[in-house]
Amino acid sequence: MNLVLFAATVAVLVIMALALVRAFVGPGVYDRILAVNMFGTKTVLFIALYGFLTDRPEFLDIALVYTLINFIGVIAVLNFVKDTIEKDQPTAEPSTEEEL
Amino acid sequence: MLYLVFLTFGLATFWLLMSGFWDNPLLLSFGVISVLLCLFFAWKIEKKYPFHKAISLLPGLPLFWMWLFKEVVVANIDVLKRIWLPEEFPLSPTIRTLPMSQKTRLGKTTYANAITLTPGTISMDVKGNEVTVYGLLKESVDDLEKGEMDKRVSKLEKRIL
Amino acid sequence: MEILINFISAILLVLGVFLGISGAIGLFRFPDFYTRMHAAGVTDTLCTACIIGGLVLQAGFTLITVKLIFILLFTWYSSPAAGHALIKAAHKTGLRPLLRKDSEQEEKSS
Amino acid sequence: MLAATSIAVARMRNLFAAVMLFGIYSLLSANIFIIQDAVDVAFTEAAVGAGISTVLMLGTLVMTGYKEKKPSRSSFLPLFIVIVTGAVLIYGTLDLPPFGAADNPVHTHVVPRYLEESAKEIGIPNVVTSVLASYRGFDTFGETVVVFTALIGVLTLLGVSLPPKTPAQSPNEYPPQPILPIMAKLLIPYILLFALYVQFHGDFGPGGGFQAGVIFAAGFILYALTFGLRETMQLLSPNVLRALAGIGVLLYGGTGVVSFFLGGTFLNYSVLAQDPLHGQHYGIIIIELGVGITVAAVILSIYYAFMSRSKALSTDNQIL
Repeated sequence: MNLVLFAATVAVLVIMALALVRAFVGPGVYDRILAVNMFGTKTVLFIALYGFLTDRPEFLDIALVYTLINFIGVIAVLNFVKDTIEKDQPTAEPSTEEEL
Repeated sequence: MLYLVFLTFGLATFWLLMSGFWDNPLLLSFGVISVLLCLFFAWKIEKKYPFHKAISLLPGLPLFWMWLFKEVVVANIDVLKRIWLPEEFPLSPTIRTLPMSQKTRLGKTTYANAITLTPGTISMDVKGNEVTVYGLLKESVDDLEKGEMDKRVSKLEKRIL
Repeated sequence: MEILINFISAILLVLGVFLGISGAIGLFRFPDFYTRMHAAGVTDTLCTACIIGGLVLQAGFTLITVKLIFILLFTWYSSPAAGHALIKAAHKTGLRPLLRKDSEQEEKSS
Repeated sequence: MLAATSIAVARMRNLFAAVMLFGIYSLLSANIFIIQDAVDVAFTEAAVGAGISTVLMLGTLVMTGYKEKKPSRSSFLPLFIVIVTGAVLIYGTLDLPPFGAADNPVHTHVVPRYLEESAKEIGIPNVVTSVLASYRGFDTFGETVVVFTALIGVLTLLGVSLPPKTPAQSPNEYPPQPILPIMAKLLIPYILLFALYVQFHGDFGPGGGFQAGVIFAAGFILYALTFGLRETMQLLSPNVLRALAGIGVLLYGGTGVVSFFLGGTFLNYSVLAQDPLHGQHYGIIIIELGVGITVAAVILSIYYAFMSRSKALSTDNQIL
C-alpha cells in the first residue's frame, strides 16, 4: 500500500511540475493565474498524501490552510490584475518576455 | 436569524471535529468563545447583507450532491476523451446565454457553481435572470439548455421559500 | 476485508492521479486559455475527490477522515467560485476565446 | 523546481507574473520544510509567504506600476558581487560539520535538553511551541515587538483613510454580482473559526499565534476583496485594529511582568499557577494569544493602509 501512496505522491509532484511549466510559459496573465491555481490545489493533495506516507496526519491542517490561502490568493490576484490592466491592453505579452 | 442558528450548529460541529479534544474543559471553553466571536462577525455581515430567508438548503442537499457528483463524473469522462484523443473527438467551444429560473441569489449562485463544477461548462457571467455559459462542447451546452440542472436547483430553492 | 479496502483505496488513488495527469496534459494540448480552463477543471473536481476518497478509506472512521472531508468540501466550494471569477475577468478584459464558426453569431447576439 | 522558479522570477520583466511565481516559490519551500519535518515552519511559510506577502506585494504593484524598468547599466557588477558573496558563503559552509551529523554543535548544545525535558517541564506535546514561547520567550517577545514597530512604520508613512462611499450602491444591496460575495459570506465564518482553532491548538499540533493571526487577517481580506474595503472597515475599523495591536503586545509583556511580580523572573510562567506545569501552559496560551492578536491586527492594518492608497482598489469592483 505504501508503494501506491509513494507512487501517487511522486505523480502529484509531476503534475505540479507540469503546472509550473505552464505558469512559466504563459502566454498571458490569465494562463499563469490558472496554472498557479492548479499548482496550489495540487500542493494540497501533495501535502495530504505526504502526510499519509509518513504517518503524520496533522499535516492535514496545513493542507487546509493551503486551500484557504490559495483561494484567497487567486481572488486577490484577479482583483489586482483587473484594476491594473486596462481593457485595451493586450493580455498576451510580447514573446520576448516569455523566454525560458 | 434562522441562518445564524444554523451557522452556530455548523461552527460548533466544525470546532469539535477539528479539535478532537472533547474532554478538555479549557479547550472547550476556548471553543465556545471562538464560536461566539465568529458568530459576532457573521451577525454583522448578516445585518448588512441578509440571506433572504434562504437558510437551509440542507434537507435537499445530499440528494442534489449525489446527482451532481454523477454529472461531474460523466462530464469528466467527456473531457478526458478530448484530452487523450483530440482527433476523434474534436472541440467545439460555444458561448451561449441561458435563462435561469431561480429566484434568490443563493439559488443563482448554486446553479452557476454547479455549472462550473461540471467540467466542460463554465458559467461566465450572471446577469439578472440569465447566465452566460462557456462550454467546451456544443453538446454539453445543449444538455444544459434542456434545463435539468436548472430544475433541480430550483426545486432545492423551493424548500427554502 | 482490509485487503479489499486497501485495494479500492489504491484504485481510487491511481484513478485520481490519472485524472490529474490528464488535466495537466490537457493544459498543454488545448489551444487557448478558455479551453484550458476546462482541463484544469478536471483536476480540481474529480481528481481531488478520488485522491481524498482513497485517503479516507485508508484513514478509516476517525477525525482524520473528517478533516479530509473538510478539505474536499472546501475545494468543491471554492474552486468553482475561483474559476468563475477567473474566466469572467479574462472575458471582461477582452481576451477572445476560440469559438466554433457557427457559434460566433450566437456570441454576438448575446 | 525551487531553483527554476527563482531563476524565472529574476528573469521576469512583468512584475505581476513575478509576484505570482513568488507565491509558487513559497509553496515549494513550504513543501521542502514539510519534507524536512519542520511542520510549524511550513505552516507559517504557507500562510505568510504564499498568501499575505503575495497580496501585499500586489498592493505595492498597483501603487507603483507593474512593468519593471529595463536596466540601463550593465548587470556585470551586481553579478560579480553576488558571485563573490555566494562563494564566501559556500566557503563558510565548508567549515560546518556534515549536514545532519549527530555530534553537530546544534544537536549537542541545548536542543537535546529542549527535546527531552520539554514534555516534563512545560507539559505540552508540541515541542516547537514550548521552545518558541517558553525557553525562547524573550526572542518571541522581541519578534512581536518588531511586528508592532513595522505597523507603526507603515502607518506613519501611508496612513489609513476611509474610502469614499460609492454612489451607485444602495446601503442594503449586495454588490451586483452574486457569486463571489455569496461564497465569501458562506465561507468567512468558517475561515475565522479555523484561524481560532489554529490559535488555541498550537500546543497540540502545528500552529500558534503567528499562523492564526495571518489566517484571521486573510478571512477579512477575502471580505474586503469581495465586498469592498469600505465595508470591511465598517466591520472592523482601523482604530480598533490599532488598539488591538497594542493590546496584543501588552498582553505578552504583561504576562512577563506579572510572572516577575509573582516571584519568578521575567516571562517565567511557572509561577502563574500552583503547579508549575499548569503555570507554563497558561503562560504559553496567553502569550500566543498576544502574538495572534498583534499579528492579525498588524497585517490587516497594513492591508488597509496599502489599499486605501489606491483609489481604484478601494471602490467596489464590478467585474468579479
